[in-house]
Amino acid sequence: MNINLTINGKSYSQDVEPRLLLIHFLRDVAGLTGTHMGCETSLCGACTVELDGKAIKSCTMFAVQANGAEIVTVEGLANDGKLDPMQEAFWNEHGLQCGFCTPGMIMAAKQIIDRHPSPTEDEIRHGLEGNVCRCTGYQHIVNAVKAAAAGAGK
Amino acid sequence: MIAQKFEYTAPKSLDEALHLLSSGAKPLAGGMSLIPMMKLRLAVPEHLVDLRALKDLNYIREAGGQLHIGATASHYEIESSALLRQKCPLLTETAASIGDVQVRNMGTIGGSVAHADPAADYPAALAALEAKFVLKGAKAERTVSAADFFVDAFSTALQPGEILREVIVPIDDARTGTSYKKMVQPASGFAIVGVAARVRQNAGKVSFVRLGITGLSNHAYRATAAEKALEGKPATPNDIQNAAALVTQGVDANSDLHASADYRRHLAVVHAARAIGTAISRIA
Amino acid sequence: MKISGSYTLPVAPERAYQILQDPAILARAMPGCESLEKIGPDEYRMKMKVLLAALSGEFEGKMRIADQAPPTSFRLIVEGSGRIGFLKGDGLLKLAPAATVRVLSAAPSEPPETIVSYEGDAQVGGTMAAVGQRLIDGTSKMMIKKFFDKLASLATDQRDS
Amino acid sequence: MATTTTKTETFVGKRVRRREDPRLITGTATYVEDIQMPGMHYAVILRSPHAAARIRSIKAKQAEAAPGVVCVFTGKDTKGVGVVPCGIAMPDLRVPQHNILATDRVYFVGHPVAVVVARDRYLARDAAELIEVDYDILPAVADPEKALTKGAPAVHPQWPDNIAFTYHQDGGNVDKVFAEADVVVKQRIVSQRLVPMAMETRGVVAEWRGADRQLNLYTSTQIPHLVRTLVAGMLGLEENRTRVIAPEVGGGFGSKLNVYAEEALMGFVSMRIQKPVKWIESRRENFTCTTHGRGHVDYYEIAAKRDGTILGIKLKLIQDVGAYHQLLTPLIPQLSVLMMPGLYNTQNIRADIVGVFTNCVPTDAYRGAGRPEATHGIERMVDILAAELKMDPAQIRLKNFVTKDKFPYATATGLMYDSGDYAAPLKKALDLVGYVKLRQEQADLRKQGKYMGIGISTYGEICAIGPSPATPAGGWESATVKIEPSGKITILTGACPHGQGEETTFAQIAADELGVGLDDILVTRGDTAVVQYGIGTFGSRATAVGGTALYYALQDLKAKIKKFGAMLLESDDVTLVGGQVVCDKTGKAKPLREIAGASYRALKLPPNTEPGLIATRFWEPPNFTFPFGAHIVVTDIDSETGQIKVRRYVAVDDCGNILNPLIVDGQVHGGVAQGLGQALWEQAVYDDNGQLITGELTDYALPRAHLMPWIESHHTCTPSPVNPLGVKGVGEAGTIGCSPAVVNSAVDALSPLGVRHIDMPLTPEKIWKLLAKKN
Repeated sequence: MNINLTINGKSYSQDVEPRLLLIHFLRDVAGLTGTHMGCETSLCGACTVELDGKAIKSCTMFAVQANGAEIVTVEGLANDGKLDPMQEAFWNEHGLQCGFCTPGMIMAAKQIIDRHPSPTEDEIRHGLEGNVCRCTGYQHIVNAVKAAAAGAGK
Repeated sequence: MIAQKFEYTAPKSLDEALHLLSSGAKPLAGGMSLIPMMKLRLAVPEHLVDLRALKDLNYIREAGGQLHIGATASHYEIESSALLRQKCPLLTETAASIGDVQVRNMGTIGGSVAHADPAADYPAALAALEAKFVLKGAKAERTVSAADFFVDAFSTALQPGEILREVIVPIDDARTGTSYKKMVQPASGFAIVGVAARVRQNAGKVSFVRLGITGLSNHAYRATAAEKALEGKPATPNDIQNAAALVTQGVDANSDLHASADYRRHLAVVHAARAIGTAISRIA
Repeated sequence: MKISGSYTLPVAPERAYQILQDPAILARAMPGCESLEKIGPDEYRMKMKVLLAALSGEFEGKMRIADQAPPTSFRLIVEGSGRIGFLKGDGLLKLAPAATVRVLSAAPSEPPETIVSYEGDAQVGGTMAAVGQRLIDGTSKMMIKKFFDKLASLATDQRDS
Repeated sequence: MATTTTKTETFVGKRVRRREDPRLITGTATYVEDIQMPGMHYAVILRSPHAAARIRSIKAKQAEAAPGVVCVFTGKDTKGVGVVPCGIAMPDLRVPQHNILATDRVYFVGHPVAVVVARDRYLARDAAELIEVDYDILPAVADPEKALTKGAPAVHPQWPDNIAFTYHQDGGNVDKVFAEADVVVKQRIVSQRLVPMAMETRGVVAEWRGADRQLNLYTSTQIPHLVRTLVAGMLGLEENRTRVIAPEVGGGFGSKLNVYAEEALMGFVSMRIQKPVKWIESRRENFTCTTHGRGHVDYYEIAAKRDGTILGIKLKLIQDVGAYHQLLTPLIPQLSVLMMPGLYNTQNIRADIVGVFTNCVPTDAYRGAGRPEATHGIERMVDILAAELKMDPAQIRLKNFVTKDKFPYATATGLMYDSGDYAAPLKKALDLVGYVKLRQEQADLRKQGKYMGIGISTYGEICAIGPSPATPAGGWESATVKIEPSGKITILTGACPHGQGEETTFAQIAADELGVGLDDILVTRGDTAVVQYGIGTFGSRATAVGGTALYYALQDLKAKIKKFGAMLLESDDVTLVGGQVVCDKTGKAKPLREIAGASYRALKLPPNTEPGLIATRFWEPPNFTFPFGAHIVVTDIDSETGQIKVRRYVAVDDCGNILNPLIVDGQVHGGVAQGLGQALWEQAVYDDNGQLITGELTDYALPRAHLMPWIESHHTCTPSPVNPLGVKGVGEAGTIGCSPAVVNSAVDALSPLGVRHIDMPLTPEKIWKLLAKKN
């Protein structure tokens, strides 16, 4: 089935079989390997991308369902070399260690400050409920989201 | 992590969808329950009809003194709906407790209700709201009450080929206090138990109470014995405790790794008392 | 996993015992049973297609009846495996005429009933066991209830026809 | 523009943001699954759904004929490949033959039976379902204590008693002190089996280049060089023609400190099909066939005087081994015995380990690896003893600590604690948490029937593995430093960091030693064709041992740089400072860039000096290091549901000198999170038939952002004399200190009910049952 979707501003038109997962479209068809898969029961969040402005799990969606959608992945955040404020905040606050959950974590973090411009710590932590990190214990990630929110506030 | 092959159709109209469903295709909405089962090959549907393609199934509006919610309204749309926050806060509070941000962005009320997972959150609220479900088949449309809709684990009143088109809930004005209290299963986020309460008071006495329970048994149910025990009472802590103690009466509680049947029953009583107390505290 | 419970069948114990061992009736009572073919004394090859919401699993296996003590008890051993996992059940079924229980309440000429109490152990493996933990107790109770409900209706049809 | 910035700013000790992050926050890092190669094939492994069974037959015809399928291999085909190695030698250690694919029997759910190779991952998955395996199901045993009972099913028929190994250690005169003791307390303590759950599951890409008889093996591992040596041996390849590359590794925590069947299997497949092949472990596979952690049942006895003086400790340790030994399985419980006395000054110990086979996936190292279990045991026992003697848990610890003046301190288990001031972190933690005020609040709350707990844990750990005689494959670490002709610096470390930040901390060390900027330095690791032989990253060793190898290599280079500088400045009195060699007399200076160019151009050379600026060191540590610290946890218990809320978490860790406080904070937070996971949520549960019923994230509860307390992380600093950096290592401190503090806190909260011990995880239902017993 032919589908058309825009990823990080670039449009793709591709014939795919219905069972192809969106994450496999991103990784294998579009070659954007920044989005990672960490489980099979949609509970780890490493595969989070933005679809039409909403943070969704790209491992729990078939590419055909995304036909006509506007997708942003971690590779689409920086523009011409300048990092997105959330990327910069993760870097400054040591919000990552092994980096495997980081792309999904950053996309979920951006959704938090989209919906809560100056989030409380509780709002940040509940916004990250769907994203597992095994290395950081989340504390520096919370600091990063706070810093990004404060930075965006300037 | 790879599903079996299947056919996919994004229908242009509800009729086209219903036609396909009547010949054996299965509905796909948010996919939050179905797709993980397909990836594990626990579910192997041959043909999926994507109801999210039908934009006209996604609405939240007030009409005829009631609130109408289209089947493909997402949990987030419900959670963040100004109309519902004002006129059906129980539903928005329940929606906000489902899964996580990503699941709430995609999961739909129609999908969740039709899937009827014994530990899903919505059924408790919809039972307490005495919601009506509009079921549409290729030929006819009928309305079923929440009590009749939830039959057993993953079993509802839906007939093959029928879809849930709309959920109708009453308007709760400020005189009705509502609350949803849930004991969260720490791994999957499902409800070990979930209790939804709606309460009104008149001259210091409870004039109206509805209690919906999920997670305890195979399907959500109204705790009518507990409701009767509280009606007409001043709702002292003792009254609330006595009523809450009846929410598990005659119910065969399930047990699993995360909670034995006894503990689940205990949790149902605790969360019922808490839901009633909070609901009363929210009565304007 | 322990399984236990009881169910009242609207027939006398002898009849209940007979129905509970009649492959034709069992095939129709077991939810999703597609075929029950006798392959030996009290041993049947079984094909089942379990349908539960979106979940669907084909199972192939055996069912065996043992330790028969008509009309009071027998053991039912079920083994099935399929794509989504395997299950093994080993249960002891005891039948007691309900009438003896009711004799004290002196209800006149009640139709005879049998209380079937079952107790046993079920093992589940494969994908179902790994990710379905929270659903096994609830769904197995539902399947057993469906089995007995269908059995009860088949039993009454038999009696009335 | 290739210039070497000369300045005197220093980096060691500063919160420098990491140099690894740019590729990770832009999603441009390459993990194994991201590797793409022309002609790539995909492997899907069919695994046993049964915990114990004989394989009567495997029918693969249908699968072989399926679309896209190139071939299917089973145990018959891989007979020629060597067994999965166990690196531990012990008297009468029973090592079952661990073939890379099952041959006649399967021993645990997830045991690999066949591998399907296809051109497309989806088609490989479809074909795997077409393989029919006829299993003759056998009785299984999953509980180690049940496996030891008479008549329990034999996991391996040749050893009906299911005993894998035994280990005994005696120190001092245990019988005497136990006989004379005023009080002896006993307790059975479980450190339950855990799933390490690294976010990146395992994965292998194998690329056989037949013409050169060379194998490139990309694998998510913590020990590339050891994998290379051992997998080359398994496949019968020359070690120098085998190249192992650990690309970006998405976390390991000990679960990738191993050599796995799939690493050799993919090599075998690529050699057979003469094409690259990729296998990526699913999460379900990660749960059932990547090593688990812990799995202890410990019977502790502690003898003491009335005044709380600890006289002796006895421990009977039952280790759940699983179906096979992986690389270090039998060593892990021995680490628990080595650390059995904890920080306490008793020389009388007796330990007996019984390693038990079960029909489960093997256990092996998992963050802390033996030391969390030891600390959990001793710290729980000290609390039980304190309760028995009605002593304050802080006081009984202060009374029994090895005192500051006794270092280096020889322990009864044969270790030499390097340096310590054990009272310091405890006193600091007591002060920070406001201990006295908390006890008062607790008393008030108890009057209102509320349950609040204060739990203390003072841990010590054996780290920075270590003197080679005490390790299975060498405990040294290597480092090479190259100054390129342009003056830029390349560091090749034998360690294999995968999140710990050594690309930053090593750059900090080199920048300070050579007086250059961080941007002048590149740290490389993980590729055995690029980096000299190394041991790897585990046991909190990379900075303490790998950093020291780097430090000494830098000293060699500095000496050579000064020689070239002296030659160019025509003066013998020179000093290297701020990235240049300065003549003491004239003040004239030569920047490193010029010196490097000269050393390679070699128009002139200092006496008996070779051209080039490169130094390699293999540093053998004279001893382990022994970090220590104190964690205090305040909990409130919901008496209606039994849920435990961690209200405060204070950690005071002493890991010696700290090179990067930002990175150390991250290690403490991550370690504490995994400690909380064990204490409150996580457990790998096998049912009686060996089915892993916590088989995915649906039932295996992990620490998540909204459940974590705020961690107040502080330090004391007792440098280690073992290495010139004074570093002790911190990677596992959080995990080791955390779980006993949490359980001590919960038991303290419930002590009015007479509760003496609760086994982890402290699920709400467990606590509810204790509360329900009261009324």
